[in-house]
Amino acid sequence: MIDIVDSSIARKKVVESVAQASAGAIVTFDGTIRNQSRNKPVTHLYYEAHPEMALKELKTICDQAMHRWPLNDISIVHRVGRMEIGESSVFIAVSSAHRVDAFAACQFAIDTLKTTVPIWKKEHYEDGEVWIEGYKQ
Amino acid sequence: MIDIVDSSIARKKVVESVAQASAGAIVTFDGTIRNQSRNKPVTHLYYEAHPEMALKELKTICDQAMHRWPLNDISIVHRVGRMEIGESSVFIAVSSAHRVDAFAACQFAIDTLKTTVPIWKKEHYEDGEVWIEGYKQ
Amino acid sequence: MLKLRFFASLKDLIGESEIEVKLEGETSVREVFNQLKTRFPKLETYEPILLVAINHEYSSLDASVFPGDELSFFPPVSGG
Amino acid sequence: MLKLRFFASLKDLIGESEIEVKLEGETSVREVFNQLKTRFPKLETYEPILLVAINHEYSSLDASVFPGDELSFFPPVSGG
Repeated sequence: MIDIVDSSIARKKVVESVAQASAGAIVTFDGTIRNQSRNKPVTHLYYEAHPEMALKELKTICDQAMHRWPLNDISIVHRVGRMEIGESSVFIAVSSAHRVDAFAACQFAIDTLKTTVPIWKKEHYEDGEVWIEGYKQ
Repeated sequence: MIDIVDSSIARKKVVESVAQASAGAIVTFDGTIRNQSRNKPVTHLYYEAHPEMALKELKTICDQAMHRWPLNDISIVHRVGRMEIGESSVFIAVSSAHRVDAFAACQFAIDTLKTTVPIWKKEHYEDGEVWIEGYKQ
Repeated sequence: MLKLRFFASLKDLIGESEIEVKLEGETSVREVFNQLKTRFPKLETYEPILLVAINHEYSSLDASVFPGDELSFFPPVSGG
Repeated sequence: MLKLRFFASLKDLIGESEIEVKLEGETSVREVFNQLKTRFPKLETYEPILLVAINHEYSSLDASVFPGDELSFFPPVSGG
């Protein structure tokens, strides 16, 4: 499952999408909205994507992960739009026969997503808002 | 949350138990019953614990993880008794401000659990059953 | 014609999420960007960090574009 | 008295999950184990891998036990 959604991520469904009888491990990463950033209180976040490209880059990450590790499956869902504190902006689930592969692939997926997938977040504070920019690789 | 249960692990509740407004990452490990082991089909599994000691050792793992990494929280629930293919025998959830800590602590927790927590599994096959034994550390 | 798309802070700077510019033959992304800079001088500060995609594939300022292409400009990503 | 508890394959071998043995003063875990071996000779094969806990704390064959203690014997763990 690879998706970009504009409402709550159905985490249970994402987990179920990678469950298989031959899998012994499911590792998930859930990126949640923090109530502060750089020591400043955050009221909420807004995420914007380049939708066609973001889907394509998510697909590339899944293909690379399936190629590099013996996985059963991997799913990534990213949410866009406004999100409140504690809500999930991204959810990744990876299943494999043995746990080391699921851990490694899940970390690879979120690390790569944060550098290659064209999605941006804007932090909102009591007194304003700022687009967050990553680092050019 | 630290628990040993004899029916399905309420995974959603375990995740919720570590959710906090200051956490930016939740990493979970879900150990699921595989339909084969050592190239032999498995029909189901049975887990037995030394209940008092297993709880104590799970607590030690959580204390060590909280001490070694800047975590928001960590929960571990292990199930005992009979389990069918695909069911979860163990579920770990770790929350932290930054994802590297949640990943590291979650891996540490399951790696340590598999060597220190007095729980044993018996694999059932079409033609018999075998207690699985780990390696003495 | 060439379709230009902008995202995040670049979209705010341009004030539009997409615009169309005239293009009758091959040109470079850099040339398109330089023309944009004459209209939006603040783009200058984006040049060192700018990311470029042609038809949804990452590319660079030195690449060529042709009529009908879709060119995306955006800052380094910050999703996840 | 001393309470002995057995788990997993060791429980199957002994045929009981716990038994009580007479103990009137200090002795070593090894001594308790050796007496068990005379009743259950197959325990011999467990000696190199055996894990021991006294009152729910990991211990060893060389440790001392006292009347009222609870001694657990089990094979290397395989949970998770």
